[in-house]
Amino acid sequence: MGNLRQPVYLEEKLEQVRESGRLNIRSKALPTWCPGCGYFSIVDGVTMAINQLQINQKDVTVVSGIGCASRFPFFLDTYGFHTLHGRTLPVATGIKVANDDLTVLAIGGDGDAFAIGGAHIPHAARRNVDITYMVFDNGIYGLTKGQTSPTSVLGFTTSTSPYQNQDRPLNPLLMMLSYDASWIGQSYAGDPRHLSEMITQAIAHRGFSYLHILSPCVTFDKTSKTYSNLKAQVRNLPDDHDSSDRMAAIGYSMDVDTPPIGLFYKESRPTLSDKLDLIVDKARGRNARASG
Amino acid sequence: MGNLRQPVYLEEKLEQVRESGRLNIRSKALPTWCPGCGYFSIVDGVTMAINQLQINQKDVTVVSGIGCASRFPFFLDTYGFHTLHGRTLPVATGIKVANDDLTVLAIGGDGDAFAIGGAHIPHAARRNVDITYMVFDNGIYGLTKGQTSPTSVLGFTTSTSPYQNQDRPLNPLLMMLSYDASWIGQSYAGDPRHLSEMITQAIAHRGFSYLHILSPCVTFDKTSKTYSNLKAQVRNLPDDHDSSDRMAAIGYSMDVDTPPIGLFYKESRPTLSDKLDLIVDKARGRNARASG
Amino acid sequence: MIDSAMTETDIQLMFCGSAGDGTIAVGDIFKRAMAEAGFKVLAFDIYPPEIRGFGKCISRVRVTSRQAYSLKHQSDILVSLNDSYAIPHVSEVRDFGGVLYDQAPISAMAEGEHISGHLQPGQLPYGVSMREVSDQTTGGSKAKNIVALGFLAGLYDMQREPFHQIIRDKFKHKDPIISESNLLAFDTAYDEGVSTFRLDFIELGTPERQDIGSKVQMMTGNAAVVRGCLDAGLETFFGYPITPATSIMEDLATDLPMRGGRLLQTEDEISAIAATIGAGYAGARAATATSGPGLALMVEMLGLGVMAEVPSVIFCSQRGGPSTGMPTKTEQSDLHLAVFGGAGDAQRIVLAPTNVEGAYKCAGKAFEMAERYQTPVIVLLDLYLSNRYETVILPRQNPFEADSSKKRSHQERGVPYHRFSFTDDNVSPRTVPGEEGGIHTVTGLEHNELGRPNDQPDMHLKMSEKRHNKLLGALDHPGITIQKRFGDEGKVDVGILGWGSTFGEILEAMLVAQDEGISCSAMKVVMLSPLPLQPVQEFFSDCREILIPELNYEGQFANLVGSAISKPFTRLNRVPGVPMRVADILDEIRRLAAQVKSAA
Amino acid sequence: MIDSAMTETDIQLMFCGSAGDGTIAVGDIFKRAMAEAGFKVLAFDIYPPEIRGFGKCISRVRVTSRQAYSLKHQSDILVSLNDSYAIPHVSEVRDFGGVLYDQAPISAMAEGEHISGHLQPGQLPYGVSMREVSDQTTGGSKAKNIVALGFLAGLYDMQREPFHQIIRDKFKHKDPIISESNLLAFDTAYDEGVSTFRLDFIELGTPERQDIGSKVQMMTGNAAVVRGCLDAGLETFFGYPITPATSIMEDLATDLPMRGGRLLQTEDEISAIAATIGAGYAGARAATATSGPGLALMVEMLGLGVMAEVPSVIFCSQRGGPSTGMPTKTEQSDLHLAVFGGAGDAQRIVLAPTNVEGAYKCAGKAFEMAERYQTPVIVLLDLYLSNRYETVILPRQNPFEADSSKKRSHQERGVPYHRFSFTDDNVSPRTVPGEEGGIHTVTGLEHNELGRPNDQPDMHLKMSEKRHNKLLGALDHPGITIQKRFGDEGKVDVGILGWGSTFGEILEAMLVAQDEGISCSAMKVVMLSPLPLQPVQEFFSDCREILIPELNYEGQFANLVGSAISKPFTRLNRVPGVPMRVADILDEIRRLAAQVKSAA
Ligand SMILES: Cc1ncc(C[n+]2csc(CCOP(=O)(O)OP(=O)(O)O)c2C)c(N)n1
Ligand SMILES: Cc1ncc(C[n+]2csc(CCOP(=O)(O)OP(=O)(O)O)c2C)c(N)n1
Ligand code: SF4
Ligand code: SF4
Ligand SMILES: [Mg+2]
Ligand SMILES: [Mg+2]
Repeated sequence: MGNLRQPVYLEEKLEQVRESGRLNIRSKALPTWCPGCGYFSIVDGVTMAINQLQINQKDVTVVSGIGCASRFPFFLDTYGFHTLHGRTLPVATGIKVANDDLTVLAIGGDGDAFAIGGAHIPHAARRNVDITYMVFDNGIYGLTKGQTSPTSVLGFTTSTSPYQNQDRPLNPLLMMLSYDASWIGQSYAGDPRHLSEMITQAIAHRGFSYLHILSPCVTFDKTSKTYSNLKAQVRNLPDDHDSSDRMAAIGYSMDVDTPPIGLFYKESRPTLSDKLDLIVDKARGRNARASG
Repeated sequence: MGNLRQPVYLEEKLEQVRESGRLNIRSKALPTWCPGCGYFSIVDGVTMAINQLQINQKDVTVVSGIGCASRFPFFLDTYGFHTLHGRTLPVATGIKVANDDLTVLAIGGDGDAFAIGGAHIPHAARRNVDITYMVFDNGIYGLTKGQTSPTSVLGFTTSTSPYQNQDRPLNPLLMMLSYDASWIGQSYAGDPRHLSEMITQAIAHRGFSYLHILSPCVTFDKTSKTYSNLKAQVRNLPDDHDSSDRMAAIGYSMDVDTPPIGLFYKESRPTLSDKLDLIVDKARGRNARASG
Repeated sequence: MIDSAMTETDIQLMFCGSAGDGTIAVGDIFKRAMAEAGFKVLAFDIYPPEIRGFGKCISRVRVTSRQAYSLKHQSDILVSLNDSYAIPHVSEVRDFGGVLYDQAPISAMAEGEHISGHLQPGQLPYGVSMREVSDQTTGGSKAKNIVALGFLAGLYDMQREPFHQIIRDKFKHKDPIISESNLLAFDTAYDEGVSTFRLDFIELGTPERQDIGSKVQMMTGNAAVVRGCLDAGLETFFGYPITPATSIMEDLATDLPMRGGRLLQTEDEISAIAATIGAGYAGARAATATSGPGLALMVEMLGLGVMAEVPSVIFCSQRGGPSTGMPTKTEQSDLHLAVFGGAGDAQRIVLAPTNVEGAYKCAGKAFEMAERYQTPVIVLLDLYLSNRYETVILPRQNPFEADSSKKRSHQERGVPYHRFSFTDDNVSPRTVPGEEGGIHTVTGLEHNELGRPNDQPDMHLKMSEKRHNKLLGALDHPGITIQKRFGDEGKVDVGILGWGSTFGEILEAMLVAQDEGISCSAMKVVMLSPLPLQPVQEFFSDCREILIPELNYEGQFANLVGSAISKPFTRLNRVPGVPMRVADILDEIRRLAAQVKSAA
Repeated sequence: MIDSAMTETDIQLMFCGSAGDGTIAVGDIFKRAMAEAGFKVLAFDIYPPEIRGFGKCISRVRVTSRQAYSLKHQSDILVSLNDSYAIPHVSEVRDFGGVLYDQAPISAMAEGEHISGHLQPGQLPYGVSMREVSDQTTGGSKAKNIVALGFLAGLYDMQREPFHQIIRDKFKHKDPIISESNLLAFDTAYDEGVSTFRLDFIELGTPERQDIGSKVQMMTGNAAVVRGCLDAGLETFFGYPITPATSIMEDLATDLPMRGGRLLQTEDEISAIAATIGAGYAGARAATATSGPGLALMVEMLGLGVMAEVPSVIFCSQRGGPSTGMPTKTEQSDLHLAVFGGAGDAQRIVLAPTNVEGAYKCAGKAFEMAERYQTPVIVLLDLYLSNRYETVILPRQNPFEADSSKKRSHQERGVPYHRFSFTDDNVSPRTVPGEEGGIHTVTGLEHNELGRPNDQPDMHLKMSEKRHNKLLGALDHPGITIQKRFGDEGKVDVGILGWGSTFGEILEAMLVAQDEGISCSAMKVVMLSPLPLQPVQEFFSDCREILIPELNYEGQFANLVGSAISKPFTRLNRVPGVPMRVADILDEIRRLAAQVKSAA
């Protein structure tokens, strides 16, 4: 069955990583992604982070929208909710509000997040819902076969921009900074070590963590956010960047041509659950006063 | 009919302003707002701006969502579309795409804009749709009688936050800056002169203008964004502020305790219609090449 | 009525004035006092449209000794707090009914502007010195409404005590002097009332004895929903304000945290239902509340709830439509959307209570059903039911199951865990995140028993069957009335089939028709999806003619019935924005009865 | 067939392989060549689910001399480009049909993996040296599909020229050597085919003469929609990608700007419909395209379109549901949503073409109707219709009106301008921004003739009547078939009522049933809202038994019909994700016919 050689290869790779011991939380489902897609290394990064943080698989819930990126939950052996296009965050918020003990990862593509899902991000961020939101940014709609996305670069040609994209892409990191997200970082699929390190930190952060992951779509983007282009552009945030300095973070976020990777900003403040607990306390206190 | 004294007063006021000559574009409909609501001076500001810019009334289309603020179109004698809660911008975009010759004003409250309408703002801004978007920010849901809004301040008590609002308000100006809006300003209902001056500038700008208008809800907010509080807080942007300096604008936008009013940022770049025209040119060029 | 030893009470009052006149407030004091006195109360206020202004307010209160089902179209007494608003309503006062008004409102009132000139022959004018007494007792005209109330209470020899108590309560957060001066205003007017001539046509009897042992409560439909939610153990609520559902969230914002629950005002309705479904997936009892425009935004997510088989409860209080429509008017026109809103074959459970007590019951049972059948459950209210007050007797024992979910032990479930296993009742045992050995992923894609995407013909067919058939179980759900027949038994000439709040008017009309000797019977259908087909079919067999009255233009319930039952029936559709007139239903019943007779 | 002088052609091919085998590509070359040669073509491809991978592709092409209505369930020839995928489809090859496969695929193929061992008695094996010839002629195995095609063309004595032309065209942007080597591969295989034994059961006749003067075109349903839009003068398009509607936007992205039109990919479906309605309000012909999940998001805004009486056109290509469902499978299950999706009584126009030509017609007419009746018009397609190819004859003269709106001069309109004036046909003359003397504000609130908010009972009733009654005008809209009856005339035993793409299968089944002597007739309903009630009623009167076959679980069209007509009928519901089997419909027709006979 010569034509099926590639998927067999993927199965084998799955076995390999399983055998390496660290990836027992990969599910038995074969990722349906194209060979070479950046998303493969993100699965690795997530499994490594979960292992490293020694979180029990049953306590992890992965929530996603719709898109290639959003197929993610099927490939992990954790609880998962593959929801609707753009609705990752409110569903994840509901899960976290219902059960604080869960580690909730929210995952979506750039379209899922910044086109159809755009209304939800400011609110998840400002409320400081204690979840980790990872957006896989390939600057294109992968699953629907290559249309322009809100992060497509100027001049990019796609099936819906046959005369080149004329709209400035959004700047997700700057937006997150303006929304008061309490943990903001960037990484890229070409650097698995950095990726798993950032994912680990993001999950470990108590509050809303936003991790922007640059990841090539090898099938529908041959010119723009390719591995080689990204590799040439990406650079590390300077060592001396102070992650509590919001203005500095804003400055770095505006450098879109040579995107810095690393931790942009981090702040410690009450999570949504903390606040809801406080409200319960107040209610009970007030109640006690009223009846006492 | 003693009980009806107040509406009669409003009618009279309407007559007064009509007689003053500058307000012939007020419609004959009686604003249904509470006496003292900040929105009255915004109507004045808009009519003055339209007069000043000598735009023909038939060429103005006012689009709004749902809320007290969104009742606006009924009180002007121009074309108007009172749409759905949160959908002001996409409807306004459709109108502008259909007819470039129209002056399109988009109007909404803070809830209409930043809660239910939040998905649309980044895109109207980055596309640089040539409309003027005015958000009347009273930090509350007026029409539905006083619930918390995304710009309600911390600690504010409302019918849905009986134990005080615990969530940080959003920072609309900073968000607009992060979205690449090409004209960003702030004014407040307590200063009609400033208001009409800013509205005039906003309409005159070619591209997406965002004007944030602080305006008290006298009925449902007795403590927070009242006239007296706003008056004490608001200050002018320094004269030497360079409106092409985005970083400086970002800095000022972060001063939420003493909100600066004036023009934060302004940039000249192609509007959506310019870009769509370019696409038509490219398409026809390509077409000519193909058949020629 | 006059014959019976213990006078039977049935009297309806109507207060009418502008928003600033304290119209709604005085209606509120009156109905509370009546409930306190032991009467049954049914009351409904009409406000001006949402935006603040000077619009007309009407508060109608019906006071009865036995349960009433609807407001009467004609009131016994009209209290005018603003004549220009009240004049158009004089025609709604019955013959020999009374009209109270301010005897000397303001000097400048023009000819024809005073209500006294508009009374119809037979209606009794009661000029009360409202402004005057108010001025004298409180030093201002704000207490005019209290003066009117006092006069009324005196006129009908009502006990002063309940009124005093409620007035005191009302002003308890203010300067005591306000409370005292208002009581004085009340008492002064009371004395005036006592000494005023009263026609015996209107009489307040003795309330029934309260020997049920539990305090009777007066509450609105929305308040009953809140109580139902709390009694059913609601844990999380996500909502976005919208008339007429807002008060559900507002009340819960105070009450839910007292019980340790969590409420979040979301950024829109899509997030509200999404978070509700998220919380439901995580195992919490979760709900949201909205109205038509919000429900319209929710339908994509409801489809996910159907496909992923996640419990959720959605309260939808209908208002006039389409679109933003008439936010402060009532209508029953979101039924199509509730039943059919969603891509694909996305059946869910839809319940519609017919009265305040039913709202409590449906609210609580909705959680049981959502959990048991793993599906969204929509509870359809409407402005009329959400806002109307009724005296209700709530069970003293919590009638709701704390956990209705189908669970299996780790062993019974087997390995790997088949989240969507095919079972006899089509419900698969469910696990929630955090549970050992129950790991799975749910999706809005068609899937196999494991929950993996699968779009093969057989699988889609079997899963479609599963999703639809499991809901049939709800038709036998314990402790809730799915449908019920009232009136004559067996074969009848006219059957009236109804749903939602309009069923009160239907019952009233049926009772009158029965009194007139018409053989008739009424059936309420509480579960609208899936339809209780067999009982409805039997009802069709038993009735020569069937009438379906509803407050919408398209006959939305009639459409549901028609698509399932291939027999003719008569539709009665009204869209006034206010409750249907009992007389309109009665006319149709009479017409159909005559038709049956003439055909026989 | 064999008797007729000029052989009548009806042959169906099926190419099956993996995504990498060029399966869809070779099907495409074949159908284009056949269309070029003058045959009628009907073709439908099945792709793997959305995400890129290695799934199975099937390309079915039916070639006929007279118009065919559907694909046949059994193909005449199966071309296997990947045996493991093709083996399950061997049963779909008819008796004495042929199966082409690679004679010597790879050395390592295990026993039982080769298709030749799976053929059924009577099926003809054609082992072709696909890989070998491909290697020899092109230096690689990529041209295996071309080799198969060449062999086939040779086997059936097809003209080489159309094939050559299309192959050349296909590779025109590549190195000429690729084109040449592929042509060589084709020719080599062609010669092999010519010299191979051919059974006469399958025969390619002579195509009909093309004397209509206009070039016959082959296009998909979505391409026809695009053509319809362009011919109707579409000015603005707003859309968000979603399978299977995406290609409408993709094609328009190229074509619309060529005509000076504007296309915007919006941030979501809510903005797409909102902008469409905005553009419609501003007077432009505007449209959007989506599928069920997107339509679910649009329904709130559609309600605004209904209430504010603004024209808009929405194409919805249905896929398997509910929820994300089966994105690459076909289904007819968004009908409920299209007709009933929206709060309140929000009727709109819903059209569903039954074939590619109809898609063109409905697309164009939708703009006329939206403008004329000032309403959203939803055109329901489905994946099967969107993606299938048919040879169609498009009118040479643009059949669509450039402006259908009801306009009045400034004077006739009067002052002040009553945007929602009551008129005989319930349509009010409309102005658009920029027009002198036509200033008005529209709203989703209930309103009076001026457009001012008004929620009084009379006004709401009159406006509800206006909104509903004006749509009845669409039932007589010129130049479009609202419904049509086929087959036997007058009273018949069995009537089949159908809609959408499934009507092709219905027609095929009816034709066979007629051949079998069954008295039957089929009616297609193109306008699903408002329903053409009278013709449907007449059809019910004419048919002893009525059958409603549709590709959904709940019988959504049957529900519509049932709610309007109180007569019994039979439902036939299938949800395989692929077109309905003609045989299934035929079985039901036979059963019902027998029932009628035995009752007689
Ligand atoms: C409501 C809705 N609209 C549209 C779609 C179609 N759709 C599926 S995924 C997708 C975009 C995917 O792009 P992105 O989010 O960037 O993810 P990627 O595939 O690139 O990982 C779209 C438009 C859908 N499933 N649901
Ligand atoms: C879809 C939908 N959800 C909710 C509502 C109810 N609603 C009307 S206005 C409003 C909020 C108004 O607040 P804001 O936008 O701040 O305007 P304001 O009244 O304060 O001027 C809400 C929630 C609605 N009309 N439609
Ligand atoms: S289409 Fe692009 S994003 Fe999707 S799996 Fe393939 S490479 Fe990855
Ligand atoms: S409720 Fe508040 S915002 Fe609305 S009109 Fe009154 S004062 Fe203004
Ligand atoms: Mg993407
Ligand atoms: Mg507000």
